[in-house]
Amino acid sequence: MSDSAGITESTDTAASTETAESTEMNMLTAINHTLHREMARDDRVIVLGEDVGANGGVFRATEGLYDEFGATRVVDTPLAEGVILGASVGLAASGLVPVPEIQFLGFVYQAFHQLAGQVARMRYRTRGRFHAGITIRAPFGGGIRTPELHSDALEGQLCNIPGLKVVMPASAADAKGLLATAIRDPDPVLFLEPLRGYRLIKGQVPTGEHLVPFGRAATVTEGDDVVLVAWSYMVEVCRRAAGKLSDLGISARVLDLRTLVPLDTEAITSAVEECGRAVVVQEAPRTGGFASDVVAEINDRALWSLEAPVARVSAYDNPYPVGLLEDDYLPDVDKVVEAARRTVEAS
Amino acid sequence: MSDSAGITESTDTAASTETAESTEMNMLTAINHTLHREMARDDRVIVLGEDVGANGGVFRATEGLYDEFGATRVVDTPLAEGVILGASVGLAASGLVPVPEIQFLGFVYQAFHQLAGQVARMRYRTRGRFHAGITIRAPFGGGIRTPELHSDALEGQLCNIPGLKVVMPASAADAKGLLATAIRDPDPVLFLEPLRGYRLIKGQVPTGEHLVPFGRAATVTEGDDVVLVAWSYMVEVCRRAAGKLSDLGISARVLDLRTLVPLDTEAITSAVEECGRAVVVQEAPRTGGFASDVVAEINDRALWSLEAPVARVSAYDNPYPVGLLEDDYLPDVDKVVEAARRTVEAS
Amino acid sequence: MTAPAASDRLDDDDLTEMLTEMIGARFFSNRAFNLQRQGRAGTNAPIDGNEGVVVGAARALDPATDWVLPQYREPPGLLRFGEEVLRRYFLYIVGHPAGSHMPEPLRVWPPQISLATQIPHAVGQAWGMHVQQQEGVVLVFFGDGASSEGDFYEAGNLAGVLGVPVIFMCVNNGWAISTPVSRQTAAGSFADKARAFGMPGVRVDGTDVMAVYEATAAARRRAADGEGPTMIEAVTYRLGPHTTADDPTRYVPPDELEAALARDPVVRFREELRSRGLWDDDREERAAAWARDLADRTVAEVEATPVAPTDMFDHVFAEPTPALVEQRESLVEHLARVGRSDV
Amino acid sequence: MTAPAASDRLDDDDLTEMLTEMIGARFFSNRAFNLQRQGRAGTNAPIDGNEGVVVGAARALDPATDWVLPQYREPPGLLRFGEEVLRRYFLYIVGHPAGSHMPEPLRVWPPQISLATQIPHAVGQAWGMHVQQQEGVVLVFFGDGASSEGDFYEAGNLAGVLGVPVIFMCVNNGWAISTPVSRQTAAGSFADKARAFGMPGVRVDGTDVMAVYEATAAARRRAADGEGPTMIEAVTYRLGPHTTADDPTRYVPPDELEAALARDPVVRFREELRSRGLWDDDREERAAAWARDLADRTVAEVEATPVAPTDMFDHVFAEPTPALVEQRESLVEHLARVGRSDV
Ligand SMILES: Cc1ncc(C[n+]2csc(CCOP(=O)(O)OP(=O)(O)O)c2C)c(N)n1
Ligand SMILES: Cc1ncc(C[n+]2csc(CCOP(=O)(O)OP(=O)(O)O)c2C)c(N)n1
Ligand SMILES: [Mg+2]
Ligand SMILES: [Mg+2]
Repeated sequence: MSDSAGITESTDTAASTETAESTEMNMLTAINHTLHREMARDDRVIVLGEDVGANGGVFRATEGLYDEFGATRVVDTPLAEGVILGASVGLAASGLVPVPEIQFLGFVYQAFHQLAGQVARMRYRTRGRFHAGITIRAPFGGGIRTPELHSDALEGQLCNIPGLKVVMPASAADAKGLLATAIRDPDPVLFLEPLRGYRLIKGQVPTGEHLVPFGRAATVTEGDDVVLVAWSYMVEVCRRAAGKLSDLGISARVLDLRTLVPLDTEAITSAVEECGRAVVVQEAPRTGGFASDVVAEINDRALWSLEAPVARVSAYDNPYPVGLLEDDYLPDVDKVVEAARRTVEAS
Repeated sequence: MSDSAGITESTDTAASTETAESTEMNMLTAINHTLHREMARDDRVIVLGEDVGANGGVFRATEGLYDEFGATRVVDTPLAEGVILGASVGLAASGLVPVPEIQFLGFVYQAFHQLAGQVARMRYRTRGRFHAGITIRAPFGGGIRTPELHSDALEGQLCNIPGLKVVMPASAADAKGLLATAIRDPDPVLFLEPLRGYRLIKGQVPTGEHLVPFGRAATVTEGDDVVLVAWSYMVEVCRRAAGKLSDLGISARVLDLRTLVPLDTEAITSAVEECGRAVVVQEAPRTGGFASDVVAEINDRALWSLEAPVARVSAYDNPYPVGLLEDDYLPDVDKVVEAARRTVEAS
Repeated sequence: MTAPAASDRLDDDDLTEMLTEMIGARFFSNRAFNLQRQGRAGTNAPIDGNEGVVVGAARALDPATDWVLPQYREPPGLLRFGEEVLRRYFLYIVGHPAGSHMPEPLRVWPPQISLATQIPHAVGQAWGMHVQQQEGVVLVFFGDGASSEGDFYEAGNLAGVLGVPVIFMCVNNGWAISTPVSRQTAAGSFADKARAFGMPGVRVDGTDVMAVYEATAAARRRAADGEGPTMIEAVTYRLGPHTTADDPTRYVPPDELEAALARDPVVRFREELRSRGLWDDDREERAAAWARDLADRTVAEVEATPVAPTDMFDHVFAEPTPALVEQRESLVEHLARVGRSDV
Repeated sequence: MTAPAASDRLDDDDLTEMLTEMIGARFFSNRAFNLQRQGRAGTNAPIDGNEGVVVGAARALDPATDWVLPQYREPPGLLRFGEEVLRRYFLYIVGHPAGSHMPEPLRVWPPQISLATQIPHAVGQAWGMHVQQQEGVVLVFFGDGASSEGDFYEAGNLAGVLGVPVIFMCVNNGWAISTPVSRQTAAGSFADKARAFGMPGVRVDGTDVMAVYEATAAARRRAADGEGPTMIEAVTYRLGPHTTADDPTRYVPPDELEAALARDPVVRFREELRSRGLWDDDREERAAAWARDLADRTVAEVEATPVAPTDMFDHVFAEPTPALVEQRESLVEHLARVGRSDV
């Protein structure tokens, strides 16, 4: 993990940032800091979930909230994801702003009926009367030898659920800016946190008010031979791949989608128009993964700009494997470099 | 619905069919007939679910099974989808062949943790010791004014779950041949039945042994200007669209994918190579829908054959709407014709 | 915070209003059934047999402070919360998107199709009201069938832990479509299930509207006094088909149904009020006329309520995403092309 | 079908074997913990405090006919079902895909990470055994925390309705990670929850291995005699961290832990057997040596068990789909390219 040092944040022109003051944080600290700020800012915000209280969350993302805001606003629930999300619908109806945590994204399956059938469509069903302004935080993602269902990247499934916003930050500053936007957003947001990035991804984070709007991709690395499209931890993989590609004389642009719903199709389109070649990198299985949607959007909007088929680098179509196999299962720098090289060499 | 009369079945060369004898059935009858046959053939087969017994299922798909095979093999369960699928895992482990029914596909959300986390990965997790040879039948699909969550097309989400096969017949004969294959398949299969087709889709069905293999698409209508790729009830929509397109002088081929996992990429590729233009039609919302995967496969395998971007005709990215709106929400013949026309006219 | 003393005892007006509501509930539900048969409405679930449970429970609540979460069979019995409930009911069954829009100040949630999912919502809402010290309690209806879903148990358990002001009203009408209670659970009663949550469980005759009222009023008092949740099992019998799409003769034993019809909650309460001298043919006539007029007026209004196809794009999010804007445009264009630009 | 009479009474050999299993369980679990600390294994959950529950329950079962579904904390205590359990346990914690492959004839399911999902499996298996008239019963372990999941209730309710031969073993060790039982449920006890399913619920001291044995043997008798399911709550206390990743000092009250340590199930049972003259230092030494040797041998073997990267494509389906075949090829090609063609 030594090559992770000094990951720098892209400057985000779209963000609304109070002051230039910033400090270095890792992604976990940025999330914790933002939860503190948002709870202090709006006393309707309530954090609930398994072990979020005295324990501060199993990764310490909610550390200190219990001491600062008390047992009424930081609530350890019984171990039942369905009712964590289901009760959040009711809490929102009562006027509160719930920020439930699902301890690991894989356990949102236990709550899919509430997520997809209820949370996502309360506004639609009730024409706004009982909208569910809920931010669901959940860590996911591989590479750190977690037990089963702790790592699975489910965004492909989540993006097919109308009514949900799906937010997947790749930098510490974005983790802050997007989480603050999510909590203030009146709609349900899935805020997915890459486990591998919690401590590994570091960067300067504005200390004051900092909001990053949804639906605006960020260019992390400039380049014009090929664009590497990614989100969440895969942005970091692509950033490193771009470094290696540059040694091979290939200038790779890295585009961080940041939010999948809403999707910044304009940024994708213009990157493809400018580079003519694209690689989409996802941590999820290939079939049904969101990378297919990115390819389909490119097909719709920039097909004639393509000088080669868009390459997808994905995990494979097997269930997330156990620890000894996961490094080979996941997209990594080598796989991305190879896909980009082939794409550039293809006619 | 008058233009539905006389829907004919494509002849399926890949199918293994005992004799040439056949009789006309609608899709519902074909399913019921197949359940009878498979239960008679293998006494390990057990049907379970809500109202599948004396009531014969809310659509009568399980009609007569209770009388013929008794309360031990045709079991009305309590109203709990999670344990219907969860218990099926255990039933399979004990040596039985469970064929659970989820009354409407939208309620598989209540069982997603069992479906995606357990059923789909029992074989993988246990290296075959406790594989879950389960066929999950569930109706879905719009156009018949059902209440909420009865119509939603969720295949995009399901195909992103490694370890599941996803089968979506579009004809009465295939309903028989694919269901028989599913029940005999040692892996978990989602067998999704289009509500609108239950009575509307009719055709000659072989009365004897009839098995249709997974992973083989069928050409429903020949044509070479454009290929309309679809599955389940959308095949019927495309068939009608092909008729209208032929009036416009456009020769449209209709390709019925039949099973999404496994996917017949060869059939897609050669159809695109031969037609040069493609429209993918799905009943699901656009974002995250399986149509994106078809586009991505075309990108991978036949990009240089394309004379126009692949068009997607989908439902929209809103939750499935109420009755007065659903006809405008769903892809229909006009929308498919228009998409195909534009695709053919595009340069 | 204590419950208004006034509602502890029912006066004669309450009683006649309740019977009127029960008569109305059955009438409205029957109208919905007929509309479906005429092709003017979608699948719907008749209330027959549940009138006493719904009207009795509603009478014990304060429409100004308390909330109700129905399953799907109760709405025509909830007019105590406002006649607007009826308009929404008919909008709902004709398939109009406004049917699930319960406008302010109605403290009634829309029907819930995904069984038992409303129970966690009720607990969450009661929890939120509790921590914000809002007055009022929450009552949630669910069926004997719905009680088998994990959501019921997860919500009951959470309500017990938090001690929030919620009333679980389990409407045991003997059936979940074709599944009888004996196949639904081996528990001695649904009220027994409250033991699993550490909350009191009471069983009441659901064909006796007054008994339902009493039990609900007691539970409301407990909740409002900060003593936490209660579960009530109201035992009644489904007197009609499950829905317009169901054929109960396939599975309901005729003798069982006959016995239940002899305990029809509407008939029972009518006889009770007649015997108390509070009801007569004239009253009956007036109640029927009221229900008919209201139904006629409401259905006419509802059937004249337009809806544009593009309505489907509204309220997905507070602000539509670019994808939705594009898709809306493509639908508008499509409609114009097929000559429906008027809509 | 009745339970073998022999197992109704434990003889002296049973007792010393049980203590040996308990000592071994703690030792193996501790070894796994250390392997994690040395970077040789993944996250794992120490058994400390649960030994009496696991060993007592296992002793009441017949490994030739009965099945066990663990949660994740029990495996090192299940050697009565075969030493192979230990090999799988270590394979599992080092992240080898064979760790969840419990080979024939082991009647033990692999660990379950998705809490409570194994309970429906147990009910389904018992159901299937019942209808096929297979001998034997099914016992499923789950924690106090897991009992809050819908799966527990849905499965309990179904088991009650079907009357199948399953034993629900709720291991109440006071905690679900940092959440104490008082925040998990307001029910009087977990055994009380059996009322919701119409099945008997019994509460037993889980630090007393003999009490657990007795309760399980009684439940097994009921199940085997066709009298249906039983729920047992075994009350113990988690004596260590939740897992290798947990810091219990953040939330466990020290006095509570101290009191629990005074009732350590291993210590209690050792003292009991010493007082009966069945245990002494020599026995202790031999038990420790057995455990150490077995652990050393097994870990060495496990760490020498190879796994190819392409193994990940096996067992997704009985036959791989074309997509998996393609993807496997692409991985093989990739490995060759990066110079790992040897694997
Ligand atoms: C989660 C879910 N599963 C299945 C259904 C289909 N369904 C609709 S009503 C019903 C029976 C409900 O019975 P009960 O809860 O007793 O209510 P009742 O109809 O008797 O009022 C079923 C199975 C559903 N709507 N939701
Ligand atoms: C469905 C699900 N939700 C959350 C988790 C995360 N998690 C793992 S163990 C645990 C606590 C389990 O407590 P309990 O059931 O009492 O078992 P114990 O650890 O005490 O043996 C939690 C919350 C999980 N594994 N599965
Ligand atoms: Mg009922
Ligand atoms: Mg515990």
